[in-house]
Amino acid sequence: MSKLYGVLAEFDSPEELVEAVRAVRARGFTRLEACTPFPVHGLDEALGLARSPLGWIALAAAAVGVAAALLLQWWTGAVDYPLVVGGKPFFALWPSVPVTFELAVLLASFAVVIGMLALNGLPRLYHPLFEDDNFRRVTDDRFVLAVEAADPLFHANETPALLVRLGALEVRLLEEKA
Amino acid sequence: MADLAIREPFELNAPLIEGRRSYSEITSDVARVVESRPPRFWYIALAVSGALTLVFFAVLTHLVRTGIGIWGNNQPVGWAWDITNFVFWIGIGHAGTLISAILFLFRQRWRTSINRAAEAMTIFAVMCAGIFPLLHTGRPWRAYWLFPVPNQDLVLWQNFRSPLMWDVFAVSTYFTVSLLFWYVGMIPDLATLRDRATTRLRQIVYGVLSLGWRGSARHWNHYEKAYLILAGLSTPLVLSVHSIVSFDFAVSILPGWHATIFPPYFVAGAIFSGFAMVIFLMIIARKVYRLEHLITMTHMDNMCKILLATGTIVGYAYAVEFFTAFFSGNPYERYVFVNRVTGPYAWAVWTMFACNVFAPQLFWFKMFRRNIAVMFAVSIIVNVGMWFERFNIIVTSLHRDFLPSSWGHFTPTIYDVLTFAGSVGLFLTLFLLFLRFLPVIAISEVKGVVPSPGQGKGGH
Amino acid sequence: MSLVQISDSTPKPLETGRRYWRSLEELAGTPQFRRWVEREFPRGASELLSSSSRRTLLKLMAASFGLAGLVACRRPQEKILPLSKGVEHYIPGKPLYYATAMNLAGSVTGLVVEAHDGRPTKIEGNPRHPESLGACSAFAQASVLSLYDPDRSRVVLRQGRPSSWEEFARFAADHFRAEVLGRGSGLWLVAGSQPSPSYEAVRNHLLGRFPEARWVEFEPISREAMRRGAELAFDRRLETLYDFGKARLIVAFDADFLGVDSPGVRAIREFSRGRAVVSETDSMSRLYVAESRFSITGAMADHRFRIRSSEMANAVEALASALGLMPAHSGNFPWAAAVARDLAAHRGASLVLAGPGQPPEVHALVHLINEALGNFGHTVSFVAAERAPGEASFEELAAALASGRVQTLVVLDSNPVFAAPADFDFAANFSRAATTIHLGLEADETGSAATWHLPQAHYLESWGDLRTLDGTVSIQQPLIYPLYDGRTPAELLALLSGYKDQRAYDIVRNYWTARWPAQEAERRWRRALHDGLIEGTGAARLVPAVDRRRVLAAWRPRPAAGGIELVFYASPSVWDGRFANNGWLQEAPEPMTKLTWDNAALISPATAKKLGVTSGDVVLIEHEGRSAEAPVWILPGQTDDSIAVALGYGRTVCGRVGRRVGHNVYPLRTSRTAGFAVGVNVRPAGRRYRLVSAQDHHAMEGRPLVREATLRYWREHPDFAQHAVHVPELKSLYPEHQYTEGYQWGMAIDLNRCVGCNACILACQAENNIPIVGKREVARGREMHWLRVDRYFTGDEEAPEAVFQPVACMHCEKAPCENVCPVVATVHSPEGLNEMAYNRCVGTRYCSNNCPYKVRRFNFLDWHKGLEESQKLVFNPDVTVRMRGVMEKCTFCVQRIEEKRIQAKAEGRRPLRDGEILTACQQTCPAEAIVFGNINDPASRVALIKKQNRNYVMLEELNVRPRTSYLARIRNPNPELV
Amino acid sequence: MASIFSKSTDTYIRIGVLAAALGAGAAIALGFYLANPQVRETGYAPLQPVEYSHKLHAGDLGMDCRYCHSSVEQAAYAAIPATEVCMNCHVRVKGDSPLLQLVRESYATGQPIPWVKVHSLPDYVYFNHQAHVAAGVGCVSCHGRVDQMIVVKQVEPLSMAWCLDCHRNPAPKIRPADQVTNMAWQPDRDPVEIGRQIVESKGIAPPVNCSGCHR
Repeated sequence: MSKLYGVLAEFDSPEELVEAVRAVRARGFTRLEACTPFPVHGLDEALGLARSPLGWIALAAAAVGVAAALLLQWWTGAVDYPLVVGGKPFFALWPSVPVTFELAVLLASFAVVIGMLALNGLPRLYHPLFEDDNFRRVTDDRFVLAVEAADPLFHANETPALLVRLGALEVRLLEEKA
Repeated sequence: MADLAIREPFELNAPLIEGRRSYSEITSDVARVVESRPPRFWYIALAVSGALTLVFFAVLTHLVRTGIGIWGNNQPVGWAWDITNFVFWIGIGHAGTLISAILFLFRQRWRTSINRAAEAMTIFAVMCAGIFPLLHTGRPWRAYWLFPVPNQDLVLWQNFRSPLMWDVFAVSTYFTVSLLFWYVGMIPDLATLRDRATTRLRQIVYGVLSLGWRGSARHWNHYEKAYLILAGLSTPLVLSVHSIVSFDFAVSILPGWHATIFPPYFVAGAIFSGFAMVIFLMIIARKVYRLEHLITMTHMDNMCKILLATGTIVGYAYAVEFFTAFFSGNPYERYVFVNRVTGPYAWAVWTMFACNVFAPQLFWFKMFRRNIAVMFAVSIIVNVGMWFERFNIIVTSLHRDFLPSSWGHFTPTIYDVLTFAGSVGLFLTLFLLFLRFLPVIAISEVKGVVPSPGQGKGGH
Repeated sequence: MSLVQISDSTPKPLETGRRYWRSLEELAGTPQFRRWVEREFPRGASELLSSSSRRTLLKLMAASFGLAGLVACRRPQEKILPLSKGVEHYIPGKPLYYATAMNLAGSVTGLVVEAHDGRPTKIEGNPRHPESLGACSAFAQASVLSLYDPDRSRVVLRQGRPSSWEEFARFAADHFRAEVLGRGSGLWLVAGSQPSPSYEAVRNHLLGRFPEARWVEFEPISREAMRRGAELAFDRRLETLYDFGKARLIVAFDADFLGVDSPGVRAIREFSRGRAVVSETDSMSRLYVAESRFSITGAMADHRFRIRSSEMANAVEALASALGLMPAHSGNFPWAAAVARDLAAHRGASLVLAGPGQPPEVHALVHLINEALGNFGHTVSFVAAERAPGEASFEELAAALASGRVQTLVVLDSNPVFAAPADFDFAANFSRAATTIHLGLEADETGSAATWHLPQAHYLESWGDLRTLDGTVSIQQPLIYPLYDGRTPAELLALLSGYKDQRAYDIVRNYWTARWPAQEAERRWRRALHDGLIEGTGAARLVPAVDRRRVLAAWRPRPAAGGIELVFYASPSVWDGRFANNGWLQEAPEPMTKLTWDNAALISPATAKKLGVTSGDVVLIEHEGRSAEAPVWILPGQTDDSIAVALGYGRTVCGRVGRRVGHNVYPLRTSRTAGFAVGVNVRPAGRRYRLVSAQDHHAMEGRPLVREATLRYWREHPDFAQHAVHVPELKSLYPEHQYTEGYQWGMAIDLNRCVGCNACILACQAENNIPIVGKREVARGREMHWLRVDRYFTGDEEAPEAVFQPVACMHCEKAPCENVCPVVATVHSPEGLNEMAYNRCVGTRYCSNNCPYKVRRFNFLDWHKGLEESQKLVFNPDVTVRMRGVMEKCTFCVQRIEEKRIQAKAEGRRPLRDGEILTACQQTCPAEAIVFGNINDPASRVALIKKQNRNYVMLEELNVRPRTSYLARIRNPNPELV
Repeated sequence: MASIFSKSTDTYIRIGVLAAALGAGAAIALGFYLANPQVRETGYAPLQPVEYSHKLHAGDLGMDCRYCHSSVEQAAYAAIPATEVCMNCHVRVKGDSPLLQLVRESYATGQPIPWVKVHSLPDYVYFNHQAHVAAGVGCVSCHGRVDQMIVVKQVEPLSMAWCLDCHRNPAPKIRPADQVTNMAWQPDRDPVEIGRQIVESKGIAPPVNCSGCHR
């Protein structure tokens, strides 16, 4: 038993895809998915995607890194087992800079990568779109716009027709396995 | 088609990708490398480098069982080839991240054809490098004491004033971040390989590795942000790593080591050697896999220019080193530099000058920047020279320091040689495996810099 | 080192009046010992595999529970072997100290030996003993290693086949009878010089039984020429004694009296006291040295004249005539007049001496000079030297051997087959004697050629007594029961002669108690044992008159002989070859050349040029048809056309350490050329040989490391030492760590007193379990000595001056090594010690790289691999034995500091006294050049010394604040000659 | 053709990842537990060649530790007594007990009794009984209630961390000199207070630097 996922429209250039997206959204469609082989600039505005919050995540992680590093160096050197090393202070800022910096970068990097995957809901090995045989070309040279059946304005006949009018090379309805 | 060419500040009017290539052509050009049976050359190379790798691990086993004494290290030359190799490999490991990160930030689009391979090279070089600081210790089975893990018996911690501790953090951070950067960059291409895969196995492997990437705009949105931030983080990181490596020397009180110009000097040297290695590997890769149209003369030409620039900076650093030594009026400092050019290791210093300062000067001339044979030769010469630079800094400074009574001499043993040769083997082995199984060129990025079939709408 | 374990396994005393340990003898046999040894050095897994320990494992599992138990099984089971019966004075783990004495070629030093649980581990000088005054030589320090040498002979050999003392006793009883030997006309005995009353008594008893037997004293390096000289001058056999302390002016002709020409340490101590200066107003002695070989005495000289040994007689003659004792001389010695004037100005406080290598008439002339200068009774005195009844010369023995008149030849503690003068071809004739009996520490060249070889007891295993030149007698008491069933020479003679006492202990004890009133005997005996010398001994000092006529009559002027001369000298490492198997000594760098594991033909740069050779070229040296090869080493300061070669190397029948080390030049040394041979023929052999020097570079490169000045300059610039280098105002980025509380340890080394004798190096090696690495590793620069003595040449290459500088860890307050250690394995103690925690070290070697003094030593390989059990017994249990892969260095003998601190705590937490803690190097230093103490106590010796204006810090400009400082060297040249 | 992975794959993957994470955490925790000296070192109680009971001698008979371990106040080691010491009593007491066979043999032949070492420190550690007894550290602090042990057992980890606890804060382990060998010391006042007073009066300052114990 399978239900309808939506309609797929293939384009062969990024420009046409962007145009189509603009047009479809102008008609009030919201549940759209646009897939491209490389980042297409202008597409996110066309889809009205928000700016990615990754920057803030990285900043927070870096701050944690700095704090952790300084705490580690101060506590181990000056509190837990203070040892006189070359007559130097048990803790001083300058010699602590390198480790602090490195730890900040390390944590920030992890945060960014993990954050990116999380925001993208990856890893997700299964997706209805993968059911479509030709969808594979989206990582090669095809630019795909999918309008989900869940969209209130979706219509099994109208929508494909609309997409064809918008210059899609090919338009298919996509069934989703239950 | 000049009007379609992406105009670069670097190389003024030459298309980055030769001939008009459609997206699918680019895809198959790169994917072909992974999908088709490798050429005979690949098998021969792998056999050789694999053998060297086995030698490497054999020697390291002998080393751990018998002791550092199997090398030529002594008093006063406590560090010799071991740390020379470490700095050498770390240096190599700089071009990758530099190309991916710094050139990315500077919008140097020509990087797209070479950054993937360069990043791979970085990671493998850092792996080779990392082995040395661990195994140059007298008791490697205690090397875990170098990491701040709670120790219930001794309740002792580390000495964070020691540049060696800084190294531990810098190198491990650098390795991890480079790995992440590399992998993140590969996700879309892995998806491409997944989608082109014909066998079930490949489908599953690349499928899992690509984490279910489907190129949705939402993906790209976060992805590009992440990539940008990683580039932003890697840029200071790559500069910090070799600066910190240089602290190993600069922070000591040894004449010939205790120098404030070391950080920039080391970083320049690292980029220098890194690019030399990239050129070396790219020349082989593009030839073997016929990627000349993707890795074009323009790329090679640009890298030669970087080689020329960094090589000249390095030469300048040498000069400054000598100048400061004499200007300082410090007799010990002065002696070290007189000893470098006239002492028992003078031959090594002159080799270094010849290889690092003079050889790259050829690239003032376009004819040489476009001559594969010359590039190939120079890239090798430069790597030899950079190895000697580290050798000179380490050994010639150590072998004659403050008290003439304890001056000594270093002579390598067969094990020193085998250890180094072995590490080269490991490096090449890893790189060959990379060529075989992973997308050697950033497919999606290249597509971003070729003209779109959507005519007239003027790129993106 | 878990050898401390043995503490609980001390064996029971011997049932004699005096109790002492016999631990090894007792334990070695027992299975417990073997098992203990295995536990001691566990073979890892094998621990669990052996069925016995698997049972242990089960027991443990029963006894313990859960994980704890399981894990605990991995612990190798250690056994504790307590005594069966207690021993007086003995507390397990507490070292005991015994006074004894050591004899080296007739020169006797009183010692105090530290024993840990029955194992002698460390030798110190006996402060009460006139020849030691608390110090002792490198030879004495290293002798403890020879005790445990596994290559020592362990069994009686008959014709090279294992035999037993019982069998030999039967043979002796049968052989040493009047019926067999008659009046002993065919019986000859050769012995190394052993000045020992009780031994002589036994000897005389033997010679009494066999009146026609002949006694020969043989020492390859002996004072015989000096005795002959005295005979010539006084017509009596006398020993000459010098008092260097009283001498304000010393003229030495080829006399290395600070080095191998007086193997004791008194000369150095007295001389260095004469050199001691506190302030520039003090006066110090002056030393003139005329010599061919550049010796450490020459290095201490204020004026050094390079004169070939063969022309030394002319030099002495020139001095004599300058003093008006002889007709005016023609020879060219421009300095003679000035030196003569200087001497005349120091009547009674000067000292002229010649080396044992110089012929008798030179010594006679020197006596004449000293008498004329009124030195007799002040700096020079004499004691009678008796001959043994029926004493014969070695020459006579050789002749008798050659003519087959020797039936039975007994060799005691001597190796004539190796060292006999070449012109006697002794080795060839040795077997002509029907019966040859050899008693020695090793089955050496002589032992292996003899019919009987008998293992000798090491002096640390022996009862006996020893007499110094001045007649003071020490009791020699054993520290340990003979490891390999050795006997002393006295015991052997007693066995051969049927002396009333057969055991060394009875021989010596009865000899002395018989001389004391019965009721006094026990007390005086115990007193003698305790003090290390017998009160009331000491020969009368004689001041005879020189027979001037005889001396001058015997004198014949020598035309300056042309050609190249060859000078023989005792090796400061192996002496005459007897220490060849002692690794510590073999690896100790020769003071002037810094060569280790070798001897070499030392020649001057000019001579090298002339011969067209360079260091490492092998030359063939020929003289009177005899020849030997030796590698050349160019030593600046050598006299031109004079080659000096150390004796004692190139042993062929020797232990694993010393076999075929260096080159044997005895084949060139005849009875007439014992000191030097003139007109030798030298030519390159066309081969090269790897010589290894512990110091590759010999110039200071104009760096102010060793600072020196003439006495006059010092008086003009009292603070020259501090101003040798400009130290800018130094500011620290950080608040500086203050070392103001409690004890703050520091050291001062007086370069004006150090004579570079190596005693400190060996003392440090013995105290701190420092391994040897062998020639190959030294060549790679991996020697392990914590304390080294740097030797620099200054001035012109042909006639340089040399200075010595002992260098060990400086314990910098701002130690550069500490900052760079990633694992805090080297840090600072509150008392200013630069600590090295071996067990934390991972071995990055960064600390060594960053040490400006390069005093850190790294265990590149497992230097202790394959040590035999007996060799492990020499370890000092108070110091960790370092494993492969860790860094080590001087600790200021922290184990000694802690020992005294704990003692002070136990004694009601009293403060430590100044001078209570002595570092090993300081304690043994014959020159008293090293002072250690609490610099925080303004009254301490070290603090006072550091206030002197000669005090300076090496590499002060680095601002690392070393705790060790140096006192600048002062030379006192004769204004007339500069 | 259909998607490479079925819908359920993602669920499996998520579960797998979670499980791996938990597993790793558990492994690390276990590792730390096993590496803990308290766990690793204590409880060692080997059988001895002679079934000597400290409970009987030190506990029931109330003998002072120093009667046998006589060197504890003068030396680094609290030495195992010589056979002689056992025989002082056992010539009369239980002179013919089969349990004492080995002891009598040892006394007769002079061969040592091979006792098994219980409290064993690494070779590079220099613990000194004399110093600790002089300072007033009770035997019980390190050896536990030996007077209640039939077979002696190691009760403390004897690890560096454990040593440092006391060296940094000696007062709780310091007692009057005459109570050092008293296993069951129960002062009427707060023992820590007593300890603090002794620490002050004696000026006890245990070393926490390396060479205090490593030489």
